Amino acid sequence: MLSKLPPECRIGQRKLYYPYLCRNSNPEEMGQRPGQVIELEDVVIRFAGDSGDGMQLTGSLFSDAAAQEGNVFATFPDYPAEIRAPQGTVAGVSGYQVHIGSKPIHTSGDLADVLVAMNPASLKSNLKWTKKGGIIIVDTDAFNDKGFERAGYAKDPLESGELDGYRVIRAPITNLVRESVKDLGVDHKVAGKSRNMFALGMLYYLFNINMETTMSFFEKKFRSNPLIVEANRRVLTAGYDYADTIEVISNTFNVAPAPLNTGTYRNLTGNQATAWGFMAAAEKAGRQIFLGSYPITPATEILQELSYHKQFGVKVFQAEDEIAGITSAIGASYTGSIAVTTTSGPGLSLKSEAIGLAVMTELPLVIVDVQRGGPSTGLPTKSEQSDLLQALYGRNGEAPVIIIAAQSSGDCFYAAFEATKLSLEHMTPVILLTDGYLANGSEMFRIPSMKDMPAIHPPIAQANDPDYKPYLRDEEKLRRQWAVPGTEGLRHRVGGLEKWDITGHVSHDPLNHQRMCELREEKVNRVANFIPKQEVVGPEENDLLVVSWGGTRGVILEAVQQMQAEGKKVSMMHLRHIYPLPLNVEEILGRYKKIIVCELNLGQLVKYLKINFPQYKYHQLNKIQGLPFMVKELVDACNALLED
Amino acid sequence: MLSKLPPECRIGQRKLYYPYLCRNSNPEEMGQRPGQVIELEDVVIRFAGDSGDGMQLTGSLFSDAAAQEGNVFATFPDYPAEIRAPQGTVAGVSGYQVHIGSKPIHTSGDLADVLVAMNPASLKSNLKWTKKGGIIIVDTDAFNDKGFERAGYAKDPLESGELDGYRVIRAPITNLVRESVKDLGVDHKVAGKSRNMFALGMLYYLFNINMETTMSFFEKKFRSNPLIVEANRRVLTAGYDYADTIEVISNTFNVAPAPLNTGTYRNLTGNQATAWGFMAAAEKAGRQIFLGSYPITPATEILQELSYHKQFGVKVFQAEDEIAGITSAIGASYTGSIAVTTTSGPGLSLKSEAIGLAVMTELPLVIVDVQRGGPSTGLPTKSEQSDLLQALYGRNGEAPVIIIAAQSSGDCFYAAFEATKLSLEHMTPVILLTDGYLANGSEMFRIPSMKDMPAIHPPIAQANDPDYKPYLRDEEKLRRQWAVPGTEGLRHRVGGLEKWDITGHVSHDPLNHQRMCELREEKVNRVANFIPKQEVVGPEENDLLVVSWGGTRGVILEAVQQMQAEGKKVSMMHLRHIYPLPLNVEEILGRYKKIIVCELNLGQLVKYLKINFPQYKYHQLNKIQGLPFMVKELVDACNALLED
Amino acid sequence: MEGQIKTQPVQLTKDDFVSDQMVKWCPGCGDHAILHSVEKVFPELGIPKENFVVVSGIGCSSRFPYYMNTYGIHGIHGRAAAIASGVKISNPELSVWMITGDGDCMAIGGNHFIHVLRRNLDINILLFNNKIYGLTKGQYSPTTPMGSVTKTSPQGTIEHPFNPGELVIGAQGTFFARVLDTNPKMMTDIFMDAARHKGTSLVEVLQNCVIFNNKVHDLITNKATKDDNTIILEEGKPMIFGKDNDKGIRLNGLALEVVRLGENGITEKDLLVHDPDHSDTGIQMMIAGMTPPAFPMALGVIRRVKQVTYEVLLENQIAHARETSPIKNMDDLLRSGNTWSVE
Amino acid sequence: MEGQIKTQPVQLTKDDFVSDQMVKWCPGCGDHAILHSVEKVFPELGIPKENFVVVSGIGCSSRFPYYMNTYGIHGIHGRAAAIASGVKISNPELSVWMITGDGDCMAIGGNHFIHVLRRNLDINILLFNNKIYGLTKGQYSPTTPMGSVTKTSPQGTIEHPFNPGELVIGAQGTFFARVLDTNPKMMTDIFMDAARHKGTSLVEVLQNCVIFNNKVHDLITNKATKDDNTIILEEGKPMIFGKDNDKGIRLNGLALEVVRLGENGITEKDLLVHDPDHSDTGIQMMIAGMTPPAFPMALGVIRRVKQVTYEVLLENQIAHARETSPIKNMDDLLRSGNTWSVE
Ligand SMILES: Cc1ncc(C[n+]2csc(CCOP(=O)(O)OP(=O)(O)O)c2C)c(N)n1
Ligand SMILES: Cc1ncc(C[n+]2csc(CCOP(=O)(O)OP(=O)(O)O)c2C)c(N)n1
Ligand code: SF4
Ligand code: SF4
Ligand SMILES: [Mg+2]
Ligand SMILES: [Mg+2]
Repeated sequence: MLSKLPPECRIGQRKLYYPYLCRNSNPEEMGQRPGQVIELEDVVIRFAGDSGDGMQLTGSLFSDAAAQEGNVFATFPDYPAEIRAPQGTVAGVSGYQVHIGSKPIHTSGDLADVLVAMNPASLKSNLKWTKKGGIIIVDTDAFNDKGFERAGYAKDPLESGELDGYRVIRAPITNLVRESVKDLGVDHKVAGKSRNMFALGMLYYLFNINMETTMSFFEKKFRSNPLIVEANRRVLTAGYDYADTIEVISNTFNVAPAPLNTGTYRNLTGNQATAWGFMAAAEKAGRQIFLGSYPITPATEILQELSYHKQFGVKVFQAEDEIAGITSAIGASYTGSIAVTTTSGPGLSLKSEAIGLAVMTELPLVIVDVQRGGPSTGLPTKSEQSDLLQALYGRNGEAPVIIIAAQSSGDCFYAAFEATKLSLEHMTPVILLTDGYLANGSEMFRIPSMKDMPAIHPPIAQANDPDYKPYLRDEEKLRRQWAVPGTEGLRHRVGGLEKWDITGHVSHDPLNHQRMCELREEKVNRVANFIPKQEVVGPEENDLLVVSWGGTRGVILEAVQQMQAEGKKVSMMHLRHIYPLPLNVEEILGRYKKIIVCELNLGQLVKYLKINFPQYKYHQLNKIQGLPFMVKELVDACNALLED
Repeated sequence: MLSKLPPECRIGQRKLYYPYLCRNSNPEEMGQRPGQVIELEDVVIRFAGDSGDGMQLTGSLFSDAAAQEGNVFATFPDYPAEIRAPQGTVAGVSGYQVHIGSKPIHTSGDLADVLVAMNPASLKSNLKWTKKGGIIIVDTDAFNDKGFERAGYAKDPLESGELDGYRVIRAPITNLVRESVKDLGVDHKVAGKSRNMFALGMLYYLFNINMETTMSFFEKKFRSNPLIVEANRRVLTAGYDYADTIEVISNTFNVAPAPLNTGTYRNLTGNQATAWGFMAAAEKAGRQIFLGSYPITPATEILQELSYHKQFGVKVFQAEDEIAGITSAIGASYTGSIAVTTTSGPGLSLKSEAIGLAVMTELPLVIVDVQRGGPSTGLPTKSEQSDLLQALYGRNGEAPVIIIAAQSSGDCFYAAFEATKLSLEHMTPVILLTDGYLANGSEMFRIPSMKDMPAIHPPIAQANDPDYKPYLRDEEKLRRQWAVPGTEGLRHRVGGLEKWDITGHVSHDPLNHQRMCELREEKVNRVANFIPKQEVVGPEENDLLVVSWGGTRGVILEAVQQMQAEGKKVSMMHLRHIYPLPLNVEEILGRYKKIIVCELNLGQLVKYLKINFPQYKYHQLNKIQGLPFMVKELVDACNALLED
Repeated sequence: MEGQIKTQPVQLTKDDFVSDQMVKWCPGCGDHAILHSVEKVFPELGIPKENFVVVSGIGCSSRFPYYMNTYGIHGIHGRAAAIASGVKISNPELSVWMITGDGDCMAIGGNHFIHVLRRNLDINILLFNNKIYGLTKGQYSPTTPMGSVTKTSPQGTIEHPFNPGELVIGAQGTFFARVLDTNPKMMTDIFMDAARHKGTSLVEVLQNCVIFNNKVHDLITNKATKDDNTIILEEGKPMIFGKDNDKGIRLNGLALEVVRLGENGITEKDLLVHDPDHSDTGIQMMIAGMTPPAFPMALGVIRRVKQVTYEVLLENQIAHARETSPIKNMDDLLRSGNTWSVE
Repeated sequence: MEGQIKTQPVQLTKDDFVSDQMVKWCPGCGDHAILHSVEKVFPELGIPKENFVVVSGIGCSSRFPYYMNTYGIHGIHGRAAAIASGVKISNPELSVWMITGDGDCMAIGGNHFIHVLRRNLDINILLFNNKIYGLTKGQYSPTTPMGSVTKTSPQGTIEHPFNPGELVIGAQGTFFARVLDTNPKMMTDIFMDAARHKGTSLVEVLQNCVIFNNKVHDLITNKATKDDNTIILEEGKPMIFGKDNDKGIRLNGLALEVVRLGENGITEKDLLVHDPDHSDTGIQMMIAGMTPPAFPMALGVIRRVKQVTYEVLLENQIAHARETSPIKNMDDLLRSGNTWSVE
């Protein structure tokens, strides 16, 4: 019953006191409630409705509210490929999954404990993502013949028996919403649009979550229209009360607050975190950001986010295509900006020629690839670890660049920061790989203090330096200096033709070419001296090492921890630095009897590992379905290997 | 003295009888000649002069003439990066190397036995490519102060002692040319332009080569201007006579006719051979060629060559850029043409997104990449094995395509033919890798008869086939059918979004995506059943296996044969089919104590071999200087390993 | 002549072209109306149904080929014009239709767009101009009016937009017309005109994106304002417009001017007479550039000039080469020029 | 104003801009003369020498940056306009010059070209139009006259070429001028005009490639024919030309016409008066399109209209955001909106 207490009485993890609508704080009010409150460690809720039903908003309001209760969370939206396919069809269903927990969680969850299905099509396309025995909340008003037909149901699924084994909560939501706002005089459309809030209210009741956060969201969001605020409040409350009244479920649930490190937290999607990471790096480096980019799913939000921050002097150039995006960034980099370009797989393909130019000119540049399902246009709204090999090798000639792969939505912030730092300090392009899952997903993000972020020192050449030579390198990092137009005494030309060592003039000299190819490679290799050592989760020697990279860390960690808890001899090595690899990776690999590499592709990291460490044998788990791994899949694969 | 006899008396390898200017057929005329004729197995001649001096032409006339003598040959031009840099400067030097032999030769040779240097700059930049002790022919009229200054010589190299150890033949060519044509009334410019023919005449004397081929070239080329024909004849003869007279070299040389397979031969550059290979495939398949291409060095000549053959219905679309080149080809492929696009490294980068579209639509398409020095614009006129990894992995998502690498200039014909055949018969894009060295180089090409070339049977769908389904596959090759617009009853749509198996509709289904990714890969893997088994030169088991791919075959073969002749336990495996690899490669690799992979890059094939066969240890020889291997470098590397 | 679309009497109906795929555009999207118009036009052209190819790039609009039961390619973003060029050159007998959006065509695809126009391949291009990137959810496009607030321009765009008509004319285009998604009759008429034009015909359809740019064309589509803000061009007719047909366009010196009939003695005779076939670009450029509220937006065929098409010239060259070349097959070619034999 | 090139009194000479690299163009190539003119213009602009950036793509012409002692980028093929945009946006105080060829700019680079024009960044573009791909040795380009025999068109090209001036105007360009590589005085004058124009200025230099397209501009450059085939435009002056200054251009109905002064009573008054600042595009479009022998080729500034530049608008938005946003640094941002604390 913990969450029923006024917040200030709860365990010491909350800062805010919620004055409004602490309606559950009076135990008396709960006198009629039949059931007990079941404590859960974590719960997965999936909101599903028509594209226009606002499921994304509903989901994120839920996770915000749960966070205020002290829960940790991770979320993932599941957009349809179409903007708004015909209403009521399966093609038009939009989903949003929220995982909340009382202990650290790392993914938005495998299957849902609770499915909210606003119409038959949502049920149809989401039932497979719902646990057998789970709760399904449906708006019965939408379960009519028209709805069945559009969804492709031959008969009413609520009656056909196919939901046997689930706990179905039927609510005539559409009508109840209309009822609840009828005396406000709002029109049908507004009422229809707040159906989701009714469902949300039901969930708040079901999970004993305080409604204050959501209420104050209404106030802010609809500031200019008090009527809408009131309508939403009423609908939310009506949902809550309805759930309280109907007694369909004999109990409610509580997810206890999680023991979190102290600090201030916020919700951040991966794309937002990426954008913010760049801005943090810019502040630390004291240089302006230039983003040259062209919209593409699922990377667009980075571009959008950065365009909202002109107060930091961020310059966003929405280019005519991906090539203009990256080449304008190269121009900006030459001119002294922190140059960034963002895209997804097909766009990375288009940028590949220009990445070579950045390699040859040895200018800093961060290329973000938010990976999605390929090949070609592929599955644009789905996630995949599709571009590791392209990032490594997708260019003409020998064109090495640093590669970093973010490992969670929140880590996108740190990965973008580090990518920028390495790029500036080593004078080389960096490819930052994230993916659609990280990008659209969100999680609790512990806010760092900028003073704790590392300093960034690009090698800016000084005006009139008599010793300045465009391609003269320092001994430690082999980087050249950055001489910015406008600086007196440093005029020089760069370009894509091979450069003479030191002078930077054009050179066709054979031995110079070999030397420069080797220098460019060695410069990137030496970055290994400036990145953290690789860490392992679990024992340093063991029967099985699970190897992974990028966005799959959360689920793999959950699976490994689950196996470890079961006493399985499993450790985990998750790679965040891809090229160069941390210096100790080779040695780590040698300490395990078996190695399994788990990837959401047909086996790209495993190829790279074979190139680097052919002495080891690698087992593989590859899934390429536009979906994340499920814990069970991972556990099954590992167990099979352990028993082998 | 063999070549001094009238051709019809010579060993039975010539078809033609040369009536004209058999001036050497009378032994009396040679009475005064002091020295003897030294028989050589092979000889390497390097012509070097200003970009405007016509060295390319001179070299190819020489090789044609030698071929008529029954020699085998291989040539390689060495263009400057600039069209015509300032006269007399090193930047403006253009070279052409010819290797002729009396036994099979496979390269244009390492160092030159004879250097023709038309001016000081040519000497300066080419001396390093000339064998110590070799012959150097110079036009002393061009060795003046102005010439030295432009070439950057502080003093006259002919006097400075730096040519000690070379056999220098000084000829006041400019003046002698003027003399020889003065009574013809041709102007200075024409005279200046035929200086190269004087040098050529000298070489014909030196190597006892009949001048007829060249004389009849004059007649054809300058048909409309008899004066020019006569001037060139005179100059050529003057050069011949001059060499005959000066007695600087106490002997002449002869390279005996080579024992060739019977047949008709011609000279073909690699780019020409590539173009012809496509046309041959088109004839066999009975379909028109569509080439969509954008000019780029060193691939442009394929585009040029194909645009000259409209009599075969070849459709050449010179596109606005590389992307339009390939996407127009995809449109043409959908429409039933044999679709080709040609480019070099930077252009392949630009095409990478569209290659994915061809993979997804499962349409036939041949992409030719004539590799050049990278990264970025790099060394555009130099050769490099720069793009193997890009060809394999340079695309978003899992996008497998067949990869074939031509192994000699003449093999470009067969490789283009085979690429087309596999592409059409397996309904998949193919990347054909050649390189600048093959492309510009030429060699004797034994003309095949079209009736001996294999048939090509693309899986054309039949009109009104009731069973037609866009993505239905056959069992053997897993290819889908090719339904061409204009055919009744087969209307269907293709595109870059993931396809439903069989129907080809758009699909976001998770399991279908995995299945389709696997099917596309398996389709390409099965091509291994339709390519020849890998061959090995030398013993089937041995101490050392030299592994190579693409354009380096010739020189590596020479090196290996030389070592084998010396009794070294060396075999050679040259890969022409890169993806899929022939089925027996793995087994072959296992039969050698040591393996060395020789590449003109920093190690791309070796990465690929580690991915495929991590069980073996690979030594490496990597050269990345815009230059081919030299036999000596290879032999040294192998010997070091053998002795290790 | 070689290299041209073959027509023949065929009896087709709209149903011959309706595909079995679910149309997934948003309810209310202007694309639906355009689709209906195209479905009406195809059966009227006298072209066998298997000779249509519909090509597109990527965008909401570019889903179009899936909704037409023809041969079709849903390409990659921006490349439809190049793909369509390959189709048309490959087989000039096909009727090739390209569907594209303002982003697909004028952002990433700008280069292929201007080149297909200057080459004048006989391709019909329908440009769905909703002045926004629909599929990626609402970023400004190269045709978005300056100052517009969109997802990527919180303070308003700072880019001067393209006017598709002006760009077409500047790129040597031979046919340009403009229609509204709200006027089905005019769409079908103009699509027919486009189909008949031998050369690249570009029809700009001002299309409403209800979700991300609703009412961007409101001034020229809503009943109250449209008549005063549009002018429907008719060949050979004076340029009159307005609710009461009382306004006209005339050339005053070097600039266009809106005048009121009857005022200051102005009569129909003073007005410009529309001539889409005029080979000079000047006036057509100005007509294409007319923008409300200062001028009415010109609708209908603005430019349509005759010029030989690329594919006809190419087929001619091929025919000529076939006739004149002594080389008839590969065996001939291989043995042509300098060869030598070993026996 | 923010976002603009800063000038200050600086004493520079040609020598300040001559680089130490060997100029490697062919002897006789028109590029040499253009280089000399640019070397003369830079010191005259009152801009500190370290504030020049010269950007190019790939092609013979694109080697230009190596021959100027300034900051410079020799980019990749076709992308100079995008690179230059990045430079200019990054630091609007720089004087940015882009050098490009007809292939670099209008073939592979066509898209960036039309976009930089419509955005109106203050960049000076010199387009070296030799109507051929020089560096790749003689294939036709998008400006090669139809029917030309080149390395890739043995039977003559079948593509209708772009007219750069028309494309510039169609793409919303604000400045277009045309000069000959044979007229150094006019080059320097016009380059100065281009530099002074705030916005994207495009100068088409008709340049001779002696090796692969020699004399393509012969009619308008050789002494015997040039006066009758060119007209030098002067602002505010009637359009007169011809060896004997006896011919002129007038507007006849909707088309231009060449007239002879004195014939049929025609006087200077009947002629068009050149007005590059006229905001309407029609006449400028027709002037840009004039082609010998029917018309003289127009030289000089054809269009020059004032319009705010992209970088000025951007700097204004940034200044406004800095002033008005309550968020002053990353710590503020990180703590903005919904947050919660654990203590
Ligand atoms: C190479 C590539 N870049 C970017 C995208 C993302 N993208 C898809 S459609 C689109 C723009 C669509 O706008 P428009 O062409 O106007 O079509 P609409 O959706 O408005 O009909 C973009 C940017 C992509 N699919 N591929
Ligand atoms: C991506 C790419 N494609 C093609 C080329 C080859 N290329 C270099 S310059 C050039 C055309 C040059 O023509 P133009 O721009 O007119 O310059 P010019 O040499 O005539 O001055 C081409 C096709 C290249 N370098 N890179
Ligand atoms: S997002 Fe806009 S353009 Fe796309 S389908 Fe919906 S309404 Fe139409
Ligand atoms: S090839 Fe032509 S354009 Fe290039 S440098 Fe030579 S003359 Fe100039
Ligand atoms: Mg649009
Ligand atoms: Mg050119």
